Parts: sequence; C-alpha cells; structure tokens
Amino acid sequence: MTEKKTPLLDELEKGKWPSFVTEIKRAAVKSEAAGELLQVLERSYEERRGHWKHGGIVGVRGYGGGVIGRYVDEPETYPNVAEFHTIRINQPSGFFYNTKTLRTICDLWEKHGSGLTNMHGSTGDIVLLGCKTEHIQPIFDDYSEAGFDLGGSGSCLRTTNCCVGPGRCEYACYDTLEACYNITNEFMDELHRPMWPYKSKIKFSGCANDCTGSIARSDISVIGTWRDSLRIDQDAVKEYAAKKFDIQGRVCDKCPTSCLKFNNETQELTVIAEDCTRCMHCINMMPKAIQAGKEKGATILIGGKSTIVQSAFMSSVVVPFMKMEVEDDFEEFKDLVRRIWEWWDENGKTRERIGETIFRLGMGKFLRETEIPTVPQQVFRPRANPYVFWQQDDLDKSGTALDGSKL
Amino acid sequence: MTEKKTPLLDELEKGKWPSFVTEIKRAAVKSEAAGELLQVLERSYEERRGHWKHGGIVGVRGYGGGVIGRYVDEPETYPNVAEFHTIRINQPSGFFYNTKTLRTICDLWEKHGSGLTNMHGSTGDIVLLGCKTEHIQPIFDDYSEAGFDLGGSGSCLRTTNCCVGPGRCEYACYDTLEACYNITNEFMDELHRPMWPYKSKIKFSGCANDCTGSIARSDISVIGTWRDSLRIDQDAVKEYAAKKFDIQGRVCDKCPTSCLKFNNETQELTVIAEDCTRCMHCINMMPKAIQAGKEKGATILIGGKSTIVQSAFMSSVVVPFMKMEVEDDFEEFKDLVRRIWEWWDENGKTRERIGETIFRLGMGKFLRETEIPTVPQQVFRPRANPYVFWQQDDLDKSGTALDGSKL
Amino acid sequence: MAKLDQGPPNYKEMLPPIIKENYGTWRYHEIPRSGVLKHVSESGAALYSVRVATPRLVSIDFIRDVCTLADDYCDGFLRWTTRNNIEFLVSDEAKVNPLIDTLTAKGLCVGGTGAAISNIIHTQGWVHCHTPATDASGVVKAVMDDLYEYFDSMKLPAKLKMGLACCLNMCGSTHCSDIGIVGVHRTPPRIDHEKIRKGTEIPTLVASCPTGAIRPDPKNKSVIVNEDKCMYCGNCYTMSPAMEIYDPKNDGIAILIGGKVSNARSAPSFSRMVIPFLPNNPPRWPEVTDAIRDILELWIANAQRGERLGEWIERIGWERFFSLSGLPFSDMLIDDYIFARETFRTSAGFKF
Amino acid sequence: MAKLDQGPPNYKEMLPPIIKENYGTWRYHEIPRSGVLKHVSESGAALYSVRVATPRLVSIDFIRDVCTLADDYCDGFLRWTTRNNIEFLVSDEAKVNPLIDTLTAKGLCVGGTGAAISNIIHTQGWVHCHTPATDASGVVKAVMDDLYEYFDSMKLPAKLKMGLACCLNMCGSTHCSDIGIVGVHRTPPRIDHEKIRKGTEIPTLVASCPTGAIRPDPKNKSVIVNEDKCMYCGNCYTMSPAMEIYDPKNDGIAILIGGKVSNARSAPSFSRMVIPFLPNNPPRWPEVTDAIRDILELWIANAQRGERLGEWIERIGWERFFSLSGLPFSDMLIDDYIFARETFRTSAGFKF
Repeated sequence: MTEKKTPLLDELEKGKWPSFVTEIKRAAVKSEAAGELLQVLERSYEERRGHWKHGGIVGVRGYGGGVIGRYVDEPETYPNVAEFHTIRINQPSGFFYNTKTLRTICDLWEKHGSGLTNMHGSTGDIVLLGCKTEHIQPIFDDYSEAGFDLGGSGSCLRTTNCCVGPGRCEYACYDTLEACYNITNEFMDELHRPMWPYKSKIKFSGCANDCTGSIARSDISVIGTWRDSLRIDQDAVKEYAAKKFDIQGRVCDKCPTSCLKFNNETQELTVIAEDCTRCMHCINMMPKAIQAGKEKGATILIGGKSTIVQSAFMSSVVVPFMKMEVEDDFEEFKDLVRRIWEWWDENGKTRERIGETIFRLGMGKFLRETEIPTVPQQVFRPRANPYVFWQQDDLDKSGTALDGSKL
Repeated sequence: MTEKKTPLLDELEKGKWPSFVTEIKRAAVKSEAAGELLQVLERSYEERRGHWKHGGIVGVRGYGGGVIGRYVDEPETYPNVAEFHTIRINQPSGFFYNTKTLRTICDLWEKHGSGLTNMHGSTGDIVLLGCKTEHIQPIFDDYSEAGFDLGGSGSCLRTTNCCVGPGRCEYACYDTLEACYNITNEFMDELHRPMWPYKSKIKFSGCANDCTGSIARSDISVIGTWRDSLRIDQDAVKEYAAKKFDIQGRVCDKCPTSCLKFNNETQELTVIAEDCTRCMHCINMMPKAIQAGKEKGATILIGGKSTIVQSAFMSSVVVPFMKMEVEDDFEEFKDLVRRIWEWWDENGKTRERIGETIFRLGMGKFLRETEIPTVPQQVFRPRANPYVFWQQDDLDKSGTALDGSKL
Repeated sequence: MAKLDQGPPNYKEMLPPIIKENYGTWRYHEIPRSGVLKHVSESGAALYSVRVATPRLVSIDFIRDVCTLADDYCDGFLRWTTRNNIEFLVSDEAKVNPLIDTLTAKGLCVGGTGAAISNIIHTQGWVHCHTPATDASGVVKAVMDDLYEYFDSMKLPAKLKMGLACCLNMCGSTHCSDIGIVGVHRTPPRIDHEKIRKGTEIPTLVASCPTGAIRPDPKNKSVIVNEDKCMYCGNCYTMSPAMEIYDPKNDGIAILIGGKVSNARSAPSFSRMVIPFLPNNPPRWPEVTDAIRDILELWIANAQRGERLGEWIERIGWERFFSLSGLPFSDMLIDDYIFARETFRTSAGFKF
Repeated sequence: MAKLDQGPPNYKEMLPPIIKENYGTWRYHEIPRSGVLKHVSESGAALYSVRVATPRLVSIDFIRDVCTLADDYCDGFLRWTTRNNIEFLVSDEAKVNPLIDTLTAKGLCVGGTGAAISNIIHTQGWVHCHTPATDASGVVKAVMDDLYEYFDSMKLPAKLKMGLACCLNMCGSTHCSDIGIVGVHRTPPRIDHEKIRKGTEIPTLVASCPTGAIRPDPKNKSVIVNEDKCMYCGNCYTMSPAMEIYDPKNDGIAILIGGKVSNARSAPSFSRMVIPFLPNNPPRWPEVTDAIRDILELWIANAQRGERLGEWIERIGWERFFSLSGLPFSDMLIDDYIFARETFRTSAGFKF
C-alpha cells in the first residue's frame, strides 16, 4: 500500500456521518488498487476534475452486459487502477440478506477485486467496484457457482427492483418480492443480452407511496392498488382522536379528493369510496385505523426516465388495474410487457427510451398497436386540439364529390 | 330578387333565438347579392359543404390589408356573389356607438354593398360582408370621409380591442378605452401595412376577469391589476352577511391562496395582502364590499393564440406590473412592444406567431434580447432540467487544461 | 381623396352623458333581473344596461331598428359586447321596463347576464368561409333555440360561454370556451392536378402545410399529399382551389369543453375534446344540440354553486366526467400533437 | 463452468423467521423512536427495524462488521434500503436498545425515519465516473455532516429526500428529490484532433450528441462542435477520450428542489432548479452545504406540519419562495428545453 498523503480526503474522515474515505482506506489495507484509488481521488480533489475514462468493451462469456469498463486516464502513473471495472450482481428481492450470503459476497470480492462495493447501485444491483479485465470471467464463475447472477447494463432490461412489500409492510397490495423474483427470472435473456433501442427498467412498488420511485425512474412502473373501498376501523379512529391526533386537519383536509369525512360528534371517519384515488395519504397518517381494500392488484404505468436525452419523463397510466397473482404466474403482466417491448423494439430509435418513443409517435398509436384498451384513466385530461389523425378505414368513403369523382 | 325557395334555411326562422336567415332575407329585399347568398347557403345546407374560395388579392390604395377577398366557386351560377369581399372597419373602443354613427355605417353600406354585416368580427372589427371588387376603393373613400378607417388583415398588427373599462366597469384598473385608442393610433403603419412573420394581436382587459380573452387570444395581453392591497368596506361586508350571503363558502373557501379570512363573530373580512394574486374572484362575488387597490397598472403577458399551427398557446407573463397612464401617453408600453416586435421580426419564421418563436428559441433568449428583466413571476415554476445554455462570456476562461492548452 | 391612417372613430364621441360624467368612478354593479346590469357610480348615478341577443350576422335594417330603440330609450347611445350582444344604455330607470316590454314585443331576446349562457361567439361557416367543415350561424341558432331557457334566466351553476369555429383552425375563442363547437374535416384534400398545373405556385402550396404533408411531384408538375401526416386543416385549399378539402360524408363537428379565459380562482384554461365527431345534420343539427344539452344538464345536476363547467370537471376528474356522462372515451381523445405529454396521467391516483 | 441465467438469489432464503411467519399479514407500524420502525402483524408479532446510515461506498470489512452485529442481535438477518441504509431486523424487543447502544458505541448513525433526512442517493463522482462535474461521496459526506441533526431526529415538517448526480444526466433520483444536487459542466468539450484521428469512430461520435451539436469535419478528419447547441452533457466523452469535457474552473453544482416520487396527496413531481451554479470547493463544499441549510431552515420556519418542501413551495408559489429565500432569479432558471412551455406562467394571478 502506498504511503502517500491525502490531506484533502482526510478532512472527510471528520464529522458524524460515516466516511467513504475511511472505507477506501480500510480496503486499501488489503488492496493496492484501493490504495491507488485514494491517490487518484486526492488528485481529483486537488484539481477539481475526474480521472476516469470509459473504454473498451469488457464482459463475460454468454452475456452482453453486467460489467462496466473503467480505466484511469494516466495508467502509467496508476498501474493498479489502469483497469478498474465494475461488476453488477443482481440483488435479492427487497435487499434482504442473511449474513452467510453477505460473507460469501465479501469473500469472493476479497479474492478477486478491490474490496470496495456499493450497497447498492441506484438501480438495485450489488456493485463490485474495481477489478482488472483478466479477473472478470473468474469473478463471474465464482459468483455463479455461489448462486449469484449478473445484473443488466447496456440496451437491455436493467436489473429489476422492488420495495420491501409483504415482507415487512402492511401497505403492500401485491407480492412485490415474488413478482420481482419471478418476472426477473422470466426475462433472463432480455436482462443479460442487450438487444433493444436503449435500456428498459421495471420497478415494483406495493402501493402508491412508490418507495422504489417507479413512476419517476422506470420505464414500466407497477404500483400496488385496490379496486374496492379502503377499510376503516372505527375503534382505532377513536383511539387516534383520543390521543388528540388532528384527524380533520392532518387527514381529511389534506385528502386530494375530499372523500374522507370525520364526524366530530360520533368520532367516526367515513369514506366516499368512489371518490378515493388511493393516494395513500390517509393510510400513511393513520396506519392503525385505515387499510387498503380487499380487491388488490396494480396499476401499470409506462415511460418514466431521468433527464438525458429528451428531459425527464414520468410514467403515465396504461392499465388502471391488473391482478398481480402469484397463482397465475403473473401471466397477464408478462404478456403485456412482451407486447410493449416488441412495439418499442420495432418503433424506437437508438437511445430512445420507450416514453420518448410514445411521445414521438403518439399514445393513441401505441395503445392501438399494443392492443391496450383506451380508458380515460390514461390521461389527466383529453386533448385540447382537434388534430385527430383519423383512421381513414373507419370513415364513410362511399360518397362522391360534386364533380363525380370518388371522394 | 330571386324567388327561389329555401326550405332548409326557412327552418332556421323558427324558434326564439334571433335568426340570421331572417337577416339575410331582409338584406335580400334591397340586394341581389344578399338574395343570391341565400341560394348559395341553401345549397350548402342541401349538400353539407361550403361554396366559397379564397382568391386574388384585393385592397385599397396605400394599405396592405383590411379587405378579405372572397369568391363563389360557381360564378356563372351565382354572378351577383362571384365577388363577395369582406371589408374590416376599425370599431370604436369598447364597441360604444351613438346612433348617428351607426346610421352612417348603414347608409354607406347600403350604397355600396350587400347590406349584411357582422357586429362584430371576433377580433373586433365592424365587418361589412359582401361587395364587389370595383366597389372596394369607393367604399373606403366614403367611410374614410365619414371618419372611419380600415382594420387589419394579413401579417400585421390586427385591429386592437378592449373591454368596456372605466366607461362602465368598476373593476377597470387602467383606462382600457383610451389605451386602445391611443395605442392603435400610434401603430397605424403596423396595422395597415403587413410586414411581419405573421399576425400580431393586442387586447386590453381592465382586470383579471379578462373579458376580451386577451391571455387566450392575443399575442400581447394587457391585464389591469394593482400592486397594493385590495380594499374592503366592512359595512358592506356586514350587509352581505345580513342578507345570508355565504361569505365563507362562496368567497373565502374559493380563494386560490386562502388569503381572505371571515370572522363570523365580528362579521369582518380581512385579507393577507401579500398572499393575494388579484384573481378577482372575491371582488366578483362581493363588488359592493371589495375593491381593487389604489396603485393600479397592468400585467403584460405575451404569446397567446389559437390552434393553428403549433397548438393553442396562452400568453405568459413578461412584465408583472407596468403603469398604464394616459398622462405619459403609454410610453413604457409602446417602447416595450416596439422591442418585442423588432425581436420577433428578426427571429420569427413565416407564419410563426411570437409565442411560437419564443417557444422555439427560448424564453431566456427572448428576455435577454428584448432587455426585459427576468423575474420569477414569469414562470409557474423554474426549469426541471439542468440544460442551461450558459453564456460563455460570463464564465472564467482563465484556466488552462492539464495538457497546457487554453480551456 | 381618402385620409390614410386616421384610425378608429374616437370612442369619446360615442359615450352617453352619464358615462362621461361618471367615467372611471363606477362603484359597484348588480343584476336586478336577467338581462339587466345596474352600475352605480360614486356620485350615486345609476346606469342600466339592457342586454339583447343578436345573431351577429345582421342586416343594416336591423341596426337601424336598434337605433330607433336607442333613440327612444337611451338618448341615442348603445354598445355591443364581445359576445355579439347589444347593450342599451339606459340612464333613466323609468325607461328600463318600457324598453324591455318593447323589445319583447318585437321578439328581441333579453338575457345573457350572470349565471346564464351569453351568446355563442362564432365564425362564418358556409355563409362566407372558404374552408368550413360545418355551418356556423345555423348551428348557433339551433343550439340557442334549444337552450333558450338558460339565456333568459340565471339558473345555471355559473356562467357558460360557448364558441363555435367552423374548421380545425379554431378561430374565435373556441379553444378556451366552456363549450366549444368545432367543425372538423376528417379526410385529406383531393388534388385536382389539372388545376394545379394551370395556376398554382407549387412552392407556396408546399409551404402552406403545417405538418409538411405536401411535397412537390415534379414529374407530374403537381404535388403529392402524405396522407399519414395530413391533419385536415384545409390550409392548402387557401393556397389553391385545386386542393378541395370539404367532404360532405365525413365533415362534421367535435365538441370540446371546460375551457375559460378568466383568471378568477384559476388560470385561463383550454377546452378539451370530449366528443370527436358528430355528423352535420342541417338545418337543425339534432345530434349536436342533444349532446350539448346532455353535458349542460349533467353539469347543472352535479356542480357546486359558482362552479364553471371546467372547474366542476377538474374537481371530480375527467375520468369521472366520462363515467357520469356515458360518453365513450377513445384514443381519438388522447392528445398526440406537440404538447401531448402534459396530458398523460403521470400518477397512480385516479378514480375507477 | 458458470451457470448462465440462474437469476438473483431467492429472496425467500434471506427472510428471517418472523417475516416468513407473518408474510403479508402485517397490520400496522409505528416509529417508537428515531431510527426504529416497529411493524406489528395480525398475529401480534412485532418486528423492529433499526435503521443505520452507510456511505454507500463501503469496504467488505464494513459489511463483515455489520454481519457480526446482525448475527449478535438479529439471528443473522438484515436488509438494505433503496436509500443505502442498513436495517437490522430485530425480532426480540429486548435486543433493540442493546443493539442501538452497540451501534452508537461503534460510531454508526441510527436515524433516517419519519420526518427526517434519510440518506442521500448518489452517484460515483470522481471515485469512478467518466464524466463527473463534481464528486458525489464527498459532497454527500459534507452535506450530511452539516445536517446530521435532521438525520437522527424527526423534527422536520415532513420527510426530506435528497439525491445527488455528478453530471447533467441526473442519474439516481435527483430529478424527483426534495433537494437535488447536480454536478454541471458549463463549457463545451475540447477536441483533441490528434486523438480523434488516431482512434475515434466519427459517425458514432457524431450520433452520440443529444442536440446534434457535433458534425464531421472531413477536411480535418475530425469533428466540429457547434458551441451554441452544446449543453455540456459529456456524452461525447463517453464515445471518445478526445472530447474532454471537465473544466475545473467552470464545473460545479446546481441545486434543484421540490420534487417527490410518492403519489400521496399529489402526483409525483420533478425537482426545479433554484440555484444554477455553485463552485466546486472540495473537500467540504461550504457554498453547497450553506445553500442547502438555508433552504432547509426556510422550509422548517414556514411550512405547515406534514408539508414536504415542494408542497410548501407550490402552496406559497415559486415567486414567493424566491422572495423569501433571497435567492436570485435569472433567465438561467427559466426552461428553454423541450417541455419549457408548461413552465411559463399563463396567468395574471401571481404574488409580487
């Protein structure tokens, strides 16, 4: 390990928040690459610039992604991080671990890499940060042997992700953990072998709190919901009231559709079920008293992504309600996403996320061609212009013009 | 006059609403053209199609617009409406008339044209509907002699328009009648001689009720407002309350910023002036009790237009507050619109309204180049993307790259 | 010799004495009855405006009749409104009822104030426009005959402003009306190559198309229309009579609702399409009058007091409007033009 | 030989017994103290989750330390959150406080629940990214050290979620965060023509530019950048090391605020730029930490209980936020990209 000083980075070992510098130093005890990373980073802090290059394609046999090549810009100065690639390992649903599994991850990474990780990458993967090209295949072989698989990179289905779901949340309207696991296994080819115009993400959130940021961050957003009325436990309501919780102010007044009425005299809370948009606010405020309905499923939205290229998009509703049942193997959902991807694959331009393709070609065309029924839930409001591209085959072409020509 | 039957149109002489068919028939008593119009129209009702063509340029000496050429598609069948042009006469501010003026309009039109008019066209003009090409110049000469001038058509400043203003409305925050008259006279050349990428409209509304539809319908929208607090007459408030007018429900609860508080005990209404957005709702509801503030002027917005080509645009704020004083001859406003038009004239494409030009080139560029100060009132909210086109001259280019080259 | 650039007549010459005397000092107004506005000034003077419908398309004899009435009751002063109503400006309260009696006797329609339908701003239609997809005046007459009870009363939840545009260009203020009636073509223009070769300037014609659907066909000395790009606006027919766009079997009317121009309570808003097509069925357009009445009655039955049509729908949600109205929702109602994205529902919160 | 396509480890093997037994039957939860969630199932079983911050970038020894704690207090079960916190899953209530004591003794940070700052989702920055305009981990460390009091307490008006992206591409969830910290380049790439001629595939490079600012320069066997079109995203550097985009004097940080991902009360919303540029001032970025603290304290002083940062600003209006905060408003904050139009204030209703 190098003995060079890192006075700027050392400043970041002070303070209460856990220090990534301390972590790099811990790794540097065993890894020369981690030690050299510290030097490169100190230099970035001095110069206020990065020192990494994207570079040649790296990967493992049989896969088209899962590894991100990374190279330092002065390999002669920093030979140990001349190659410093990232491996993405597909995390278990809900980021649940037993310590045996975690120790296996650590042991294998100590054997092959820098000893530095991200727990986790923003998309969800376990990120192994920094290894040489020659180690990539052995790393994969070892992890594979231990029961792990690679995550996605490139123009593929990226590693899917889900919220904690029924594992530890009373809000979950479908089994996000199983959906994520089952559906990821269904689309192994799409995940490991990039073949699309660009990347595509799926995130599974058990309710409209959307703890995975699915609507904001994924091309296909699966948000748990229910179709009947939310359920209210009046005894529990009275307990909240007895504890001076301001039900009127903090719950009813903040309800976006004013569908909740609190009767101060009877201390009862009632809901106009048909007006409820299942936004979760009241349940968040009074989890002991209010529950989701019984007829549960999910709303499917499409098109979310961050800023590059054509601005950030939010996903928008395509299927207001779909059953998400383990029993039928999520068939309806799988069938839907296959149609969606097929359409995008045929119509999308390179580096165009599906939300951008739909925006370019029209939501109507997308819905027609993927055979998704049109419903008013898909829009906040209808079009303001009259520029309907009429399906000419639907019109009455039997007439003739005054000059006798066929219209 | 032709004696041909018009059974379909005759149906539209029934019912309570005043009938345009009756009006055409009245004109047809004196005008063969009006009689033939009835025949053309009956045929349209039979065939469910129009029979008019746009055609050759028509006009008067010294002007580039004000007359719209119109021709029937079968001139042999309908010789009296073979030419059936429209003359636009610039209306007086606020559509106020004395009967002498109106009779002059009628007499001259009886002499030269079909005897049919629109009182008024959507933009504001007195529309004289239907004359032959050879009559256009004499019509103009006679109307000019009588004190009238043509309105706008083509890529010019279109005829300006205003609400009833201080003539008959307690809401008016500036003199819309005088502003419209004065400013129209200032820009006679822009109005009569089309020279821009496309048309440009100005509408003057005395308050945010915007009775001229200025924000929706004009490129430059002038909306009366005030800068201080609205004024409340507590005695009048008590009178409303005494008459069981629901002040809390119909006024306070509907206030978009919740800035009005009604004290049921004291029967007093108070306002948080700084929170008021001067939307006019409370004043509309309680005109006897609530008045605009004393420091009056106008908000200037830009870019409104209807659907063709790039969708309908609403005007958006460029100057939150501007004094609109008769005393200083509206100089600040005139100076502003000159800068705006000059910028548009330089940057706009053919058939591009200014709202579209600003959208294409960027509001920032527009504001910088017209030297309009940037303020947060111009937007509902700031940008969501980080794609600022930095003014490179403002940056520190003193550094050098690591390779020694100038940055 | 005509004077150039003398500008419009000076409005000051058009103002009755009561307005000159109380100019800018009006204090408040009230609506003593349907069709009458009473404005009171700081001086205590009261001006009564009696509002009367016109069909907009009027003969000079109509105007002369109106002048006679104005001379008799208003010292010769009156005005028009932006919505094509006449307002008789009565400064003598004693003359208000006699004027109304006379107007009624002559069959003129007094109303259009407050929580009422005012008058339908409209375009020329088959009377005088070159690209109409429907008539204007006839549809307005049919609709207003049907809804007359809401013109001469004030029993609606709030004011209702309507507009009609006879083609997709949406002239007038249909794009921001409570109810907009819009003539729509639905088929591409038919090219008369003979006519084009005779007298059309092809580059101008090509440039006239908003969506770039027209391109030159040099071999044929004419043009070609890419029908997938055409959205049937008829601009090309303005440039050349060889591009006929009318189509009796397929032209008709779309209904857009919920817009407004006022800033009161909320920002001005666009009307939204709820019915993509109704047939042209002159002279009375029963499909159109029925559809509008249904929407109106649904609003009357469900809105809160003071809630304009669009405010009501925004409160309950457009998805709820469609379920309440029973109007079919189809992909034709989903925007696919330039600013479509902001209409997509980017939220899991909606009503079933 | 490695198995292909075996998929992720089965989550079922990772669940502690209490979760297996109460899977899908959780009834409610509460937050007994900062950093601890208590979930109660229909059976009455209670699971305590003790939340602990991590710097995301951790060594394997850190993970091993954590495993030791999980073995001691949680029967070897734990999980991570999407915001890079660890949650120790304690099924024995008696072990909660001892665990917290041990964690505290080891200097680990317990908190991030309820009306608190959770942890900052962030990217790689100078540690591992090829186009960073700032560091990620260092800025996060500086900000969280400064705001630590809001991590280990629950005294904010509502939860506050932050994100950091080290360049304009806005990876992570900065585009929908209460506070987004975004690294920004501000100058166009510098072309090393020599390097391009040596090994860059020019068509790929040209195609990589989102705004079409790069075109081939065949005479020079290189490319030309139209600097007016460049918005400094650095995509071209991904394609070719000859397009250096970093610029120490002009790279820095922009602050965007008011976004959220939840559908509760209102639709998910984007963060909005309020500070276009702050300098990179490592190792502690004082300008950034000060700016964020100022915004936070303004929110704390003015928001209603339960009101997230963006909800507060939308209620008072962005123009009021700027006057309250004293932050300068400039044309750089006005959108001029693809969806700019929806941000323009199309209303005369605003606060001065």
